[in-house]
Amino acid sequence: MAHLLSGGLQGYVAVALLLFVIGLATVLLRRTLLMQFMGMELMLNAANVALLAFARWRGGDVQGTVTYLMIIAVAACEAAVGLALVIGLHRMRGTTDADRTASLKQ
Amino acid sequence: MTTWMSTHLLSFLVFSPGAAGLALLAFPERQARLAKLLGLLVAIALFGVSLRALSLTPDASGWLFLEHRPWFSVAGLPVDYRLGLDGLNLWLALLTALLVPVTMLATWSSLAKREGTFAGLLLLLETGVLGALLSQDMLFFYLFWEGMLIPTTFMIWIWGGEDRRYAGTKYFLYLASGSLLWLVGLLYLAGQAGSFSPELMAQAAAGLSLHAQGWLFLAFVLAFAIKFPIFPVHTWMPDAYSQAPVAAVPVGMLVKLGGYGFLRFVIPILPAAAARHSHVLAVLAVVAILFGSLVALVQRDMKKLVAYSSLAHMGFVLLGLASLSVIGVQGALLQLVNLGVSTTALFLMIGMLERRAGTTMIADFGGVASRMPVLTGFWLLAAMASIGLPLTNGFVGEFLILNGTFTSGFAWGRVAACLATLGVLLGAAYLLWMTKRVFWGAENADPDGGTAKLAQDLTARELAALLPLAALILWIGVHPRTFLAPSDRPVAQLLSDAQAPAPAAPALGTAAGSAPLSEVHE
Amino acid sequence: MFAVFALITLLGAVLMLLQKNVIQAGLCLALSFLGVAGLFVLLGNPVAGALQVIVYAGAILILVLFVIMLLNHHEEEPAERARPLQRWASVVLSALLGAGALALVLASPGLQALGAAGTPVEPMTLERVGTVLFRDHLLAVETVGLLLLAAMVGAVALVKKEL
Amino acid sequence: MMAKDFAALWPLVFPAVGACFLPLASLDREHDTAKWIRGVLYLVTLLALGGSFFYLADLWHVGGQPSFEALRMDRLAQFSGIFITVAAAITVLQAWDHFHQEGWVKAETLSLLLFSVTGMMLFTATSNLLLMFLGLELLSLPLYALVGTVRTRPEASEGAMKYFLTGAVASSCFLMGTVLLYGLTGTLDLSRAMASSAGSDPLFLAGAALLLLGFLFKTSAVPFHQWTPDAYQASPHPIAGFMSVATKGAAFVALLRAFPGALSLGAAGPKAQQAFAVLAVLTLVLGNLTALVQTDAKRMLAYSSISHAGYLLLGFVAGTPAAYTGILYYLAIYLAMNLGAFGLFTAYGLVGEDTSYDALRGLGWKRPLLGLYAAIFMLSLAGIPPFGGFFGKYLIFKELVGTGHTSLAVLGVLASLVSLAYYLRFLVALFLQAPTEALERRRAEQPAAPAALASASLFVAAFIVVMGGLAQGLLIPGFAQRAIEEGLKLVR
Amino acid sequence: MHSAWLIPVLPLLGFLLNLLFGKRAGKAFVSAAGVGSVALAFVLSVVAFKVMLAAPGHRLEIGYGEWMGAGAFSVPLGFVIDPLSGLMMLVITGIGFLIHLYSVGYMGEDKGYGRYFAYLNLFVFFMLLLVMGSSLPLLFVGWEGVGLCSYLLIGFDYDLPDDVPAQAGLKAFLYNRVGDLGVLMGMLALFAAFGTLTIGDILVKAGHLGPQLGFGLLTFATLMFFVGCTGKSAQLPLYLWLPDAMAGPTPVSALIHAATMVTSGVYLIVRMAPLFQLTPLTMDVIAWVGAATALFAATIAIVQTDIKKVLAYSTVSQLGYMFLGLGSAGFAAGFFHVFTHAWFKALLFLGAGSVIHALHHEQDLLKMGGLWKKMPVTGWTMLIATACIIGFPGTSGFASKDEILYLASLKSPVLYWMGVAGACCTAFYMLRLFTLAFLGEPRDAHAHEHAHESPATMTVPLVVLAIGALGATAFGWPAAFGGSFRIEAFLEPSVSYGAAAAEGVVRHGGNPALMAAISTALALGFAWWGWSSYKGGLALAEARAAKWPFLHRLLANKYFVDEGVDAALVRPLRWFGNLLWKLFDVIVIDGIGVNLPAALTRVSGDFIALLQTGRVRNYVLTMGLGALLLLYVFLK
Repeated sequence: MAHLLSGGLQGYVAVALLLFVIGLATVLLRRTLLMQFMGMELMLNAANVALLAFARWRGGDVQGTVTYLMIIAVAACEAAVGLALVIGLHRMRGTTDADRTASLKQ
Repeated sequence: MTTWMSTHLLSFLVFSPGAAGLALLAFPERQARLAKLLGLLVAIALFGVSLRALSLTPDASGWLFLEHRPWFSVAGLPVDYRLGLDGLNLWLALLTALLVPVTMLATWSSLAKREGTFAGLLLLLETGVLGALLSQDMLFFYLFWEGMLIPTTFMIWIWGGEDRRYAGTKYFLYLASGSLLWLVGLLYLAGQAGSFSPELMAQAAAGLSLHAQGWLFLAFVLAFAIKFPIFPVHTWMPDAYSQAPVAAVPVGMLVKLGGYGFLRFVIPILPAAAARHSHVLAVLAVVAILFGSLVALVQRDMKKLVAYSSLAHMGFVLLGLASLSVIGVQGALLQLVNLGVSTTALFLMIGMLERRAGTTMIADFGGVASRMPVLTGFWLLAAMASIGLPLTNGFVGEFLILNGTFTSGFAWGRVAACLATLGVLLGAAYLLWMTKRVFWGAENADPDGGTAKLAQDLTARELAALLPLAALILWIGVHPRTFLAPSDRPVAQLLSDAQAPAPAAPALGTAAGSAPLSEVHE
Repeated sequence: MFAVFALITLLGAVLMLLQKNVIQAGLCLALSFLGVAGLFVLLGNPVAGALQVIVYAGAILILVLFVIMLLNHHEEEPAERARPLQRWASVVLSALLGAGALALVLASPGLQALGAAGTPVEPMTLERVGTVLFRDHLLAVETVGLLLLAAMVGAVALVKKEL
Repeated sequence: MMAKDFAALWPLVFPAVGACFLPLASLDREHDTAKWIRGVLYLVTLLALGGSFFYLADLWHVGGQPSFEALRMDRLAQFSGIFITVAAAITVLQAWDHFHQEGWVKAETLSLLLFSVTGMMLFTATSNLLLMFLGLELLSLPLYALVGTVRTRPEASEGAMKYFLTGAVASSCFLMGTVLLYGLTGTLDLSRAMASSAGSDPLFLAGAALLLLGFLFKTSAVPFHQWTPDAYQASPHPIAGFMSVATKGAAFVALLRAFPGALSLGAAGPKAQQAFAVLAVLTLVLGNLTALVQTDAKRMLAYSSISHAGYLLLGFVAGTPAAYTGILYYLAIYLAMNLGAFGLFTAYGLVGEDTSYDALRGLGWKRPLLGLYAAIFMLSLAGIPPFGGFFGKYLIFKELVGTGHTSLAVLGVLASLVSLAYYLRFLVALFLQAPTEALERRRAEQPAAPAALASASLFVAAFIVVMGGLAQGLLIPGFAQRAIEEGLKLVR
Repeated sequence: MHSAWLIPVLPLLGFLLNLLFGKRAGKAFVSAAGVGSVALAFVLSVVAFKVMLAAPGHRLEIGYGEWMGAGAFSVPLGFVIDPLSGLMMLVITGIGFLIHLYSVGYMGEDKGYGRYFAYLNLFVFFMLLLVMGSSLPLLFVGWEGVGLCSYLLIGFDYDLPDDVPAQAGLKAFLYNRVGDLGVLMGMLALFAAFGTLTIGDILVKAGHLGPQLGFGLLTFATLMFFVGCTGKSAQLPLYLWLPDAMAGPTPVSALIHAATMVTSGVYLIVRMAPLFQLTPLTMDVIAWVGAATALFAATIAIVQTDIKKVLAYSTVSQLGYMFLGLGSAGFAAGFFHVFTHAWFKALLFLGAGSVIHALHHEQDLLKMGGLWKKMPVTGWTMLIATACIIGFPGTSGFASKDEILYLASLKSPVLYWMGVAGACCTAFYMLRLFTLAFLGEPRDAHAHEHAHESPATMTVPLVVLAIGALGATAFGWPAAFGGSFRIEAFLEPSVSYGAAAAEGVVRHGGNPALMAAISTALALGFAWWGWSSYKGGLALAEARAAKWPFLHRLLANKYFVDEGVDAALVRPLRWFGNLLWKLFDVIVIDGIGVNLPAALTRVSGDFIALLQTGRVRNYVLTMGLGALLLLYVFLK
């Protein structure tokens, strides 16, 4: 357990995975769409942490950073579309509570 | 044209009705009469063409006509385009071609709506039935086998009675359930054989364990038993028949495929299993005969009554097939033709009554004979055929079946035959009792009842529809050899290939005077 | 140092998860992002660290907060119904996944081998990134361009008032 | 670089360029765009798709192309390219009518569609994980927007939101999987990653599982399916059809590239196959049973599209080249029949959310030809011969039985029996149930707008379905099988 | 004699003509076609008979190729004319012709005139097929065909409001059908035993066998054949249909239900005589059933009031005698009784018909009386017939019945005494009938006033039949009374065809004269009693009925057999059918087997649909669980 905290690769990956799980938990536990949205951002970020950690231990692989660049672009795109959706939904329904937008079911 | 026809006769017969049918489906409702007329002309013309089959002579392997070419092949499993006409399906195919125009004529004015669609669906059905009858490749067969459910279901749906939605859907699901499970067995066997040709499948099946053969047999029989239908998987039938007065006839057109398929495919492909399990089939057959007859006895609706009667008749067919004897199988094959003729005639006539009276409940009628003497005459003939009176078709079939069963050499043969004869008695009971209640007696006094609405006897068109059937009833009854001769060799061949147990030799007096006494004490 | 930034990252994330107020949650998220940026720097990748601060903490979060302000919903709406099943199932699932993740990390021989063989590397520079980016990943760059445009068109299609 | 080196890229360029320029058309335009402009927009879209299609069709005669970076225009990619462009073209035809009926004709819609098409092609034409991820995003993001594009419909944004949220979680998982694979193998190329020695590392396997999740989400396999009915119901009919066909198709082709093509190399292959078996069972059971009880026809089609994913997954369980051929063939037929089925709503002029069975009552007789198409599509979806749908199931079941998965095959046929019940339900509504008086009045008051292009598209679809039943010789060995053999380099 | 096919085909032609044109063409056409075809058939039959007599072995076999067949089974289409079938042909066409002629008068007013003759002609056709057919299936064609005609003719007045004829027709057909099943099973057994169904071949093959003991195929076959006979020839327990069959027109009763069809059972057994002789068990059964029927039916006839019903029970009873004779190995005797019975019973029926015709379809004996003066011809001929049937010495009935009783006495004294008891009853009820109808005071003045002698077309047949009834003795007269039983020798070629050694019938011992004397004396005594009981009207009879009410009710209600059958068979069957349908078919198979799985599928669908809650968090949770599942599969 101790070497998880010593700044080795395993530590980074562990942090990344935990961050991923916390993001997922946010999506699962919070009703507010914006919160869930933030949870998703966390999940993407978790991937970034793992990615750059691996890249570091792969001899400073530049591919990692390049991929990272792509990922933040994707994150931005998702943010744009996601926020637009939240705004649209709020306009239509007057709520940003995910549990209240459940008219399509079964 | 003639040269093309002389090499593609079967393709033409199978596919041209479907093409015409599709075209008719696209006719708008306001031109229904035209569509109907065109449909009739096409059907008659096709029947005419189909008669060419009578002039064919069998080749060395028994085919009257064979079209065979590869169709497609995936992963080493070829599917062939293979249509073949031989003695087994000759009469069934001709009968199918005949029944289509007959049905059209008989229902000429009884459809309240969408007459063109009916003609179209009927022609599509003809493609399905003929295709299934003539296919000699299992997958190719399966296409028609399953595909013919489509037009039939629509017929039940569109022209059915109160419960038509339930009946139609039930019909489709019921029949599909059997054939879908069969498909799995078929694919398994095809995988073993590397082909869908029955011959190769038979070879492959022979190499399988008895256990595996038993499962395959179950899968095969289930599909055919449902189509037959055989007790206890028959419950689609009363609904389908009674909900679809007009469409009952087309339904009748395709039930013969159950027996035919069993004969054509199950016996040759799985002969060992068929012989091993024949007693099960025989029990089912006898139960079907007795059950169908007893239930028919208490029906209040003519259509249901005839429906259950056909269950009993199908029991005879199965009994004949299960006997695996030449006599029994020949009888079964003839009985399939008979059903197509006499049960169809009965249904057609019930339809004619229904068109006039708007009901098919027995209690609504009484004394029909005084209003419609001609119809009554035809009815009596068809009823007698259905009962199995000699000189009608029913007798020959039933007698051969009973004979084949009795002498089949199976331990159950004699008991089954004797029990089955009870069906002959009950058949007379329910059908003539119904005849009495519907046709004899004083006219039903109820002004809203059925009899009061029977204004007119048969029309010329209805007559034209019934006459060929009546002629066939008598022809088969008087001169059955016409219909038995083509299948003599194929059936014998099929059963000897299948290595069915040899029928019991006559117990007494074969060798003149030398029969020992002990043989008699059985 | 790693432990500190890791702690900041995870703590920020957990805090965000637990916040009632959306704005505060956003700020906690920013904290977490900053922790991630710190981790990147520790990994010898200042480029990524800078980008993390600029793009994530800067652009994306600001966008989120902006939307929050726009919608004027700072507090979570009251729940229609308590959904204990959803809650506890989620908690259990997350716990399982989290524990599983740690177990996986510890149990993975590949990871161990890779971590052990790690050699110190020189810090990442923008030049290297740029070179590789435009030499080997042209298609990806173009695709990301398309993606951005698509997102823009999509966002506009979804919310533009006078469309 | 020679022009030839771009050969692999060209199919993507057509839709991408179209997508980029289309939005310009509606900038600064008033609400009512002139009809000719609308026409030009649709024409341009069709041209973009057509250009790609014909280029691909041309390439098909040549064979595999040299890669452009990690973009591989091999036969499998060509297959999926053709598949996607045809689906999109049919969608565009239906969209013309549908959006006119809805009164919501926008250039953005077409642009988003083309972006999505580009993304799908990219997704299926590479084994580079980064490009795959980008392709996945490029196909998903426009779709999120497309689902909610008709903003006047009250449920549009809800469906879009649900799709987005679940989709984003799924692509995060995909990404995490990608990163883990990269981390443990040092390469972003899937084939090489799979072949590497780290193949049995638990973390690697976890990464593979997460990656698989990303694919399965797009194929809407149970339990990653729950967005499907909601998103389909919320979206405009043609878009729902497009999503059900093209997205699923692209996901399956990508899965083919990933799994038999690459994953089978390592320890993850058998595991994946087990997972496929479990998920296929779940998908078949849940998809069909839920579809059975739907009261809304469009929702029923959504669940049916879930269940079709189950059949396709069965093909992966069988795992032979013939089964993969079957999957591709199934997809090709599925394209026609499902787009046809969804197109019926457009052709019948149903607008808004009212797609219940009751809204369909009696429509089968209004226009007999459409009724005929409907019957063809539904029966083909149910796998009734002689339509193409049967042969798709045939090819897959045959391999299942041949590889000893008889019980799965039995489950499959039972599932298709259940499916028959609900497809017949659709036909019952069309042909058997008389419309209620209220419905008659409403139809009289608001006569359905003519939908000539949609009807034409239905004809094309019906033609493909019927031909799929009669001309397998063309489709199976000539098209699907070559794509598998020469694309995946699998010899039989 | 290749043109023998004309004999059956002529009536068939008549049938077709009358069926197709009977309605539009006039009465003359119908009569010509109907009567003429039978007359021609009769002429041809006579010719055929003569040719047969000239032929070696008195046997003509005419073949027309194969009728039906499959595999080893083949049935030729062929006719056999030998003494047995030749005589039957003569009876059928001869008496048939007379009855056709009689019908011209009797049915003259009926609206279904053409239909009537069509049916009648068809009957003759089938009956001829029955007797001429060279193989059992062909015989069976006729066997069932006559049943059909019987059905059609009994229900001839199908539109009567009370349904009686239709019901009676149905009943007749069904009871016959039970018997037909017997024949069918018998044929199956014979084919299994011999591999052929051609009668000649069977008999030849059987001829090589000794008497069979135990219950083998042969016994089964012959027993089944006898079951067929009980149906067709109205023996216990299948006799029930025949009294009801009187609902048909009277000439039909005469032809079908007295003279010809009902005797086909006897014909069958005589035809297969060598086979039956091999199976002693069957012979015993036949004898006992015959004797029981003879007695049983005779007792019922005593109290019947419908003139035709009396005759019907009388027919049943007489048929019983025939079987008694057959069972006692007196094939010729049994058949001779067929022959004599054909004459006098036809005569009785036609006479009764004449009475009924005169009284405007009044059939109740209690309303008749005093017709002797008004209808002399009918009266005299009826008297002759009555004398015949009660076995008045010197009549044909005496000759045939007493031969049977003699043979029975050789088999068992009990059989003999049963026969005698039946004969006594016969004498009683016949005199009762005659007295009530012709003697005494008219009991219905109105009807009596309008009564008149029938037209010539009706009386001529009566006279001819009366002559025949008396003259039939020419064919056989008991040796004990100085005659010779010529018919026995005449039938010998048929009865013992194929038998290796003509073992003949045991007819030695006993005292034939004494036997005849006892039975005749007793019968005459009862005849006198019958006459004396009714000569003064009904008072005496009513007093007796009052004295023994139970017995009277038992007899008047025919021992409640109909009711018993209804309660024990018909209703349970219907109940069982309903049970099978409603419980088994609808609930068990369709409900539990079909609809329940469907419903369960649907319910589980409903349940699963609840998982789709519409809340997106829930969807993600499901995905999370799915991820867990995937991870489990990959990592396990």
